[in-house]
Amino acid sequence: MRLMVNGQERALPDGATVQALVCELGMAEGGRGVAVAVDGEVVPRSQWPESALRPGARVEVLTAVQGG
Amino acid sequence: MRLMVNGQERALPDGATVQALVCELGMAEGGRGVAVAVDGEVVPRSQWPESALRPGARVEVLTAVQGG
Amino acid sequence: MRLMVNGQERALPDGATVQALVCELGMAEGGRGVAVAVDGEVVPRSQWPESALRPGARVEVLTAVQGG
Amino acid sequence: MRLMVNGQERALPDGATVQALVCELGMAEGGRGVAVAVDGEVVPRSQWPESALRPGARVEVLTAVQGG
Amino acid sequence: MDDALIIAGRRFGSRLILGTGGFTNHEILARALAASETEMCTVALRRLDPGARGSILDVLDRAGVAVLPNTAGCFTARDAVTTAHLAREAFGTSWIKLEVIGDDRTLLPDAVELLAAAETLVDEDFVVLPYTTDDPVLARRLEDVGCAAVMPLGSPIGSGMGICNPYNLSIILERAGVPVVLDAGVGTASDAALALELGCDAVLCASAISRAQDPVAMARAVNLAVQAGALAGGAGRIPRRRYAEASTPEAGTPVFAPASTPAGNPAQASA
Amino acid sequence: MDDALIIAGRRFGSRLILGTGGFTNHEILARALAASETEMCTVALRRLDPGARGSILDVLDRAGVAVLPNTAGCFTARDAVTTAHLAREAFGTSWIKLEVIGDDRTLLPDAVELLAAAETLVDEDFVVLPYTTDDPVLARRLEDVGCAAVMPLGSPIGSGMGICNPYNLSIILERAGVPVVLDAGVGTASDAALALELGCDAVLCASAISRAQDPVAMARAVNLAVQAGALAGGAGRIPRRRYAEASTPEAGTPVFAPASTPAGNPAQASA
Amino acid sequence: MDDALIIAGRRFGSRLILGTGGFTNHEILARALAASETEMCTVALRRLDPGARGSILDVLDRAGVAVLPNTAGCFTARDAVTTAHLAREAFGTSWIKLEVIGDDRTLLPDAVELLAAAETLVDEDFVVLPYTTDDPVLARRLEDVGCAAVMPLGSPIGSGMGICNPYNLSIILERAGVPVVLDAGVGTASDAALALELGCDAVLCASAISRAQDPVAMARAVNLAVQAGALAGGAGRIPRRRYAEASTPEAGTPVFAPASTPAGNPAQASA
Amino acid sequence: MDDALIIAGRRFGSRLILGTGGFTNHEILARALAASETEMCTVALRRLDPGARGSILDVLDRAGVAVLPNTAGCFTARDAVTTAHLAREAFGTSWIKLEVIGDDRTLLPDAVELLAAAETLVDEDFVVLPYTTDDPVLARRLEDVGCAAVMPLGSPIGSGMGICNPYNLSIILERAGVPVVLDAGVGTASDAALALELGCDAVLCASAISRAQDPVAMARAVNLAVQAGALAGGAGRIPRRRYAEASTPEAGTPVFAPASTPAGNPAQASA
Repeated sequence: MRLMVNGQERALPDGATVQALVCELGMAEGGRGVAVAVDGEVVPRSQWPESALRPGARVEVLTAVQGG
Repeated sequence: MRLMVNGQERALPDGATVQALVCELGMAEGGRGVAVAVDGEVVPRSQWPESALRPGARVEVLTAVQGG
Repeated sequence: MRLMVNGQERALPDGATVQALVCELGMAEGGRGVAVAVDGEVVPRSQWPESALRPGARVEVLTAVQGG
Repeated sequence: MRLMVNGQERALPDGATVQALVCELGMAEGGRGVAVAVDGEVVPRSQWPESALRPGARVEVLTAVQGG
Repeated sequence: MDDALIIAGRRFGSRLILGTGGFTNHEILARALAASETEMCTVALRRLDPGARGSILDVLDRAGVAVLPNTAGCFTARDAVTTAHLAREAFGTSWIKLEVIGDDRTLLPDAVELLAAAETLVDEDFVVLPYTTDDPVLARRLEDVGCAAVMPLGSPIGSGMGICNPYNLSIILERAGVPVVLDAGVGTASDAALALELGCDAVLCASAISRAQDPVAMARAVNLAVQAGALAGGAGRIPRRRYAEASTPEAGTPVFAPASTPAGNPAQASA
Repeated sequence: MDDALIIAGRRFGSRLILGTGGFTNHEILARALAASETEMCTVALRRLDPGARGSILDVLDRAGVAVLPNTAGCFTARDAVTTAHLAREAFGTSWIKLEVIGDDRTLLPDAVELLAAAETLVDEDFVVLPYTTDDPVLARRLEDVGCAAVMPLGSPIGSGMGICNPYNLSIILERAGVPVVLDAGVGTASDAALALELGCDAVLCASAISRAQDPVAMARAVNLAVQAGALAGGAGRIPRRRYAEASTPEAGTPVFAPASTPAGNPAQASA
Repeated sequence: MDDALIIAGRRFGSRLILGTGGFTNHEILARALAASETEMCTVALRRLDPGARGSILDVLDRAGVAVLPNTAGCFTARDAVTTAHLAREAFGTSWIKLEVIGDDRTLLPDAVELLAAAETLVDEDFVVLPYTTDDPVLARRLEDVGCAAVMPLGSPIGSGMGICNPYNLSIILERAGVPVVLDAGVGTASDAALALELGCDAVLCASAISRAQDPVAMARAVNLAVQAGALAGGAGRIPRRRYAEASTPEAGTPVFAPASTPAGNPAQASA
Repeated sequence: MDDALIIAGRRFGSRLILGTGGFTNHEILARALAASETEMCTVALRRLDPGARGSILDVLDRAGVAVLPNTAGCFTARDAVTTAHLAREAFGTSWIKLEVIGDDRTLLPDAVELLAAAETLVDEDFVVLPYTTDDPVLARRLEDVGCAAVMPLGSPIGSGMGICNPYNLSIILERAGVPVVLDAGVGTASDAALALELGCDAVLCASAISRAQDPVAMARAVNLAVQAGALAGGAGRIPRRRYAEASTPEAGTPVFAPASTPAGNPAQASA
C-alpha cells in the first residue's frame, strides 16, 4: 500500500504497523525521543505494535532535534 | 413602582415609559447625547415613547462626558 | 617677485600692494566678505592700499563660504 | 610656641620637630600611612627628626582613610 | 506625507485627535480645541448627572469637530459592545474608539477581549478604532478583522512616558495597511513629533494637554509638533552616523603658520 | 518661555540658528532660509576661489538674516583667534562661533584650546559663542571667562544622533547664566523639540536640514519643532508616572449586568 | 534571592535555561552545556532524518540536564497542542515550552492562540511554560489559566536586542505569582544580568550562546552574568541620584594655602 | 580578552578595582574585599584623627591588595600635585588616582586643571591614573602626556546611573593606547558587565558596593559581572538584528492537517 510518511509517498506491505514503519526507518528499539502521528492523531508508543496503517494515511514520524 | 435608575432605587408611576423617565431627569427634548439601557439592553430613542418600564428594572441613563 | 598666495606660488610686480593682489583676484571693490593675512598676520582692509607685499610672503586671501 | 595643626591652634615647646609633633599625635613609630606638610610644603619622613617647626607654622598631618 | 489624514474614507486636516478628558472646565477645553486645530475629539458615556451644567457636545459643536465616542471603563467585550451600541444611539455615529481594559492600574488593553469586541462591532458596521497594545501581531489581527485603524499605545494612559518601545511600533508601522494612531503615552510635544517621524498617521492625546499646567499652550505645542513630525518624516532625514560629517568644507582651509599645528595635533596624527 | 531669544543684548524672533553648510546650491539655501524663518546663519572663511560664482553673503542679505562667522577647521587656539580676526575684517561683525577641534574624525572640541581661545577673544571684545562638549564644568568655565552663550553638542557634527547625554545637557542648563544653544547632533525635528523642552534657548542646525532629502521641508519641520519645544517647555508638562492615570472619569460608569464583570476581572481582583 | 529556582515544585540549581538551537555540532553543545552549568535544556521535534547521526538526547543525558520540549514552528493552538502530545510521547515528560507564533519574520507570539493552547494543555496536566510577549495583561491571563511560569520576551528570538521594554517587564514582575523567565532577546552577558536584577527568576538563552563566535566562552559568561544579576538583585542596589555622592569624606580635607583655591572655584562659588 | 589586566607593566588578576569609601566599618570592608577578589584598592589622605582606631592600611595589608592613593577633594592642579607628593610619602608608592574636581555637586572633573596636574606628575615619574570625563579628546590628551591609564566616568560619582553616554566611551576605547578603566557611575552588576563588554579593561567601583544594602553580596556580584563582561566581550556576541532568527530549524516541521493553518496565517500570508 502507499501512504505519506513525513510528507513523502512511501510503499509499505499491506497491514504494516506503526512499529514496523518506525523500525524500517531505523529506530533503535524503545526509540526514545521518537513520536508518531497518523492523520493528525498521536499514536502512543504502547499502541505501535497493534496499530495497523491504512493506505493513504498521512504519517508523521518525529524525533528530537536541537531547538529553541 | 420601584426600579433602579443609574444604580439608585427610584419610584415611578406604574407603566411609566423610558421617555417619561428621561424627561423627568430633565433632558432637553431630543435629548442628544443621551442613551438608555434597560436590564442591559439598549432602548433606541425611537422606542422611548412606547417602551414601558417594569418594576425592578435596572435602568441606565447615560450622557456625554469628557473622556479620553 | 614671487610669493605664495593661498598655498600656490604666484608672480607679482615688485612692490605690489595687498589691494592690487585682491583686485587682480577679481574682488568687487569694497570686497565685502574678503579678508587677508600675510605671514599669519591680519591686514585690515583700511591698510590694503599702503601695505606692500614682500617677496616670499605667504598670503592668505579668504572669502565667505557656506559653513556649519 | 603656638602653631596651626590640622586647622586648629596648638601649643608646642619651642624648637619642637615634626617628629615630636607626630609622636605626640600618637603615631606608631615608622608611622606608615602618615604624611606631613608645613606651610604647604611636604616634609619627607626622613627629615622629620631634624626639621624644627616655626611659631605660626601651618602644619597638616595626614593619614590614610577610606576613600573613592 | 500628504497633509490629510484619511480614516474610513473620511478626510481630516489635522493629524492630532484630542481626548477631552482631564480639562478642568469647558472654557479651557474650548480654548485648547482652538489651539490644537484638531478635527476630532473623544467623548465618554457616563450616568446622567442632573446637576451637571452645559454639555460637552455643545463645546464640540461650536468648534465644529467630529465626535469619537469611547468605551472607556469596559473590562469585557460584552460591556464594550453594549457601550458602543449606546454611543451610536447617543451620538448618532457608528465611529467608536474601542477600549477593553485588562488591568485597572495600568489600564492596559486585554488582547483577547479587545479582538472579540472588534470583530463583533465590525460585523455590525461600526467604524472601529481600537486602543491596543504595541504588540505587532495583535495589531495585524485587529486590521484583519476589519478595524478602520489601529491605535497602539506608546505607554500607559496618562503616564507621560512617551514611546516605551519604538521597535514594536516600527514593526506595526511596517506591516499596517490601515492608519496607525499613537494613542496614550504622549507626555510632551517631542513625543508626538517622534511618533509622526516614525511613521504614525496621527496622535491621540488627552492628558498631556488637558493636565499640563498651561493646557492651551501645550495644545498649540502638540499641534505644531505633529505638523513638524509629519513634515520631517516625509523629508528624508539624514542617517545616523558614528563619525562626524563636516558641515564646513575642508577644501580651502587656510594655513597661517607651520607652528600653528603642533605635533600632537590629531589632524596630523591621522594624516 | 518668552518668544524672543536674546544673546548679548540682541533680540532674535526665532530660536533656530541655521548652519549654511551642506546645501547643494544657493537657491535651495535661500528657500530653506525662508522655510526656517531663522534670523541668524553661520558662514565660514575659506581661500578665495576666483571661479566661484555668487556670494553666500548676497543670499543672506536678501533674506535679511544676521551673519555668524565660524572658525571651523581650526585645531589650535592660535588659528581660531587669527580666523576670528579675519572674520571681523571680512564681515564687519565681532560675533564669532568659536570652534577649536581636537579630533578630525569626530570633530569634537578640544577643551583646553577652546577655553584659551575664548578667553583671548572675549578680552578683544568679541561676542563669543563657543561650540563645546556637553561637559558641564567646561560650559561654566566658558561662561566664567565671558562667553555670550554656550553651545554644547548633542552628538558629533553631522552624526544625526540627537542628544546622546540628556543628563549632562540638563546639568549645563541648570547652572547656565547665559543662553544655551544646542549645537550639532540634531538629526530630525523631534531632536530639536526635545532640546527646547529640556530648556535650551535655541538650536543651531545645519546638516539635518541641508542634507535631508528635502531640505526645504525639513527646514520648515525644524522651525515648527523649535516653536513646539519652546511652547511645551514653558507649558508645564505632566510628570512621568509608573501607573496609568485615567483620562475618562470612573465615577458614573454604568453597570449593565453582574455577569458582565467575570471573577477573573482585574478590577474586581484589585478591588 | 535564594540560590534555587523552583518551577512547578522542581528545584534547579542554575537560573540559566539553555536553548540548544544553533550550535554547529553536538560536541560544541556539550562543552557549552558544561560551561553554562545549566540544569534544563530545550529541544524540538522534527521529522525523522534517517541520515542524522547521534541524538541530542544522548548529549543531554550525559550532561544530566532536564529536557524541556518546545512547540516551535506552530502557528495555531491546535498544532501546538498536538505537538505537546507528541513531545510527551517522545520524551516522557509533561513539561512543555509552549510557543504559538503569530508572524514568521519576528516570530512574535499570537496572544489569542497562545492563551487557548495554554488553557487546553493545563487542563491535560501539562506543566506549561509559555513563550509570551511582554504584555503584562497577557502574562497574568496565562498565570490565571494555570501556567507554571511565564516566559516573556525581551526582544524577538535571535535578535540580540536585549530587553526592549524594561517597563513592561517590570510590571509583569510586580504582579507575577509564578516564576518569570526572560525568554528571547538576550544578546550578551549584561542583558542576562539586567534581567535577573530586574527580578526575573531565570533566563532562557539560545542564540546568544550558540551563535556567538566562541559559544563555550559565552556560555560561561552568561552563566556568571546570571549569578551576578541574581546576587545584585538581592543585594539592594544604591538608588540612582541626579547629583554625586562623594565616596571620599569631605571631613578632614587639608588646606595647603589660601591661594590654592582660586576665586573661580566652584566649591567656593556654591558655598 | 586575556585574564590579566596590565597597567604600567604591573599585572592584576582581577579587572575590578575597589574604592574603599563608604563602607560602614573595616570588618565589612574586609569581607567585601574577599568577595570582590580585587587586587587594588583606593585610599584617601585626610587630617589625622587621634581618636580613630585601626588603620585601613592594616585591612588592605591583610588582604594583600595594592594601595592606590587618590587626590579626592582637590579643585586645583596645585592641590592635587601636593596631595600626590604627600601620598608618595605616606604610602611609599608613586601610583596615584588623580582627581581634580570642577564642581562640588556633580564632582565632575575639571579638564584644564586635570591635564595640567597629570603633565606635572608624569614628569615627576608618578604612575598617573586620571579620573576624567567621557570626553574622547581629553582622554587622548591625558594619554599623550603619559598617563598609565585613563579612567573616564560613566556618570557622576555615587550617582549609580551607569554609563550615560556609551557612544563617547566607545570612541575613547577605539582610540586608546593605554588601559581604560570605567571609574564612577556603576550602580549595579550589569553596569560593570556592560563596561567590560564595550571594551573597558577594568572597572573601579566604590559606592555601588560599599553603599549597597548587602555590600558583601554586591561585591561578589560585581566580581562575577566583571568576569562575565570580559568573557562576553571576547566571545564575539551575535549582531543586533531587526528581525528574528529562528533558533529551531524550520526544515522538517511536521504538517498535521491542512485545516491547522488557517487562511489568516502569517506564514501563508508571507509565503
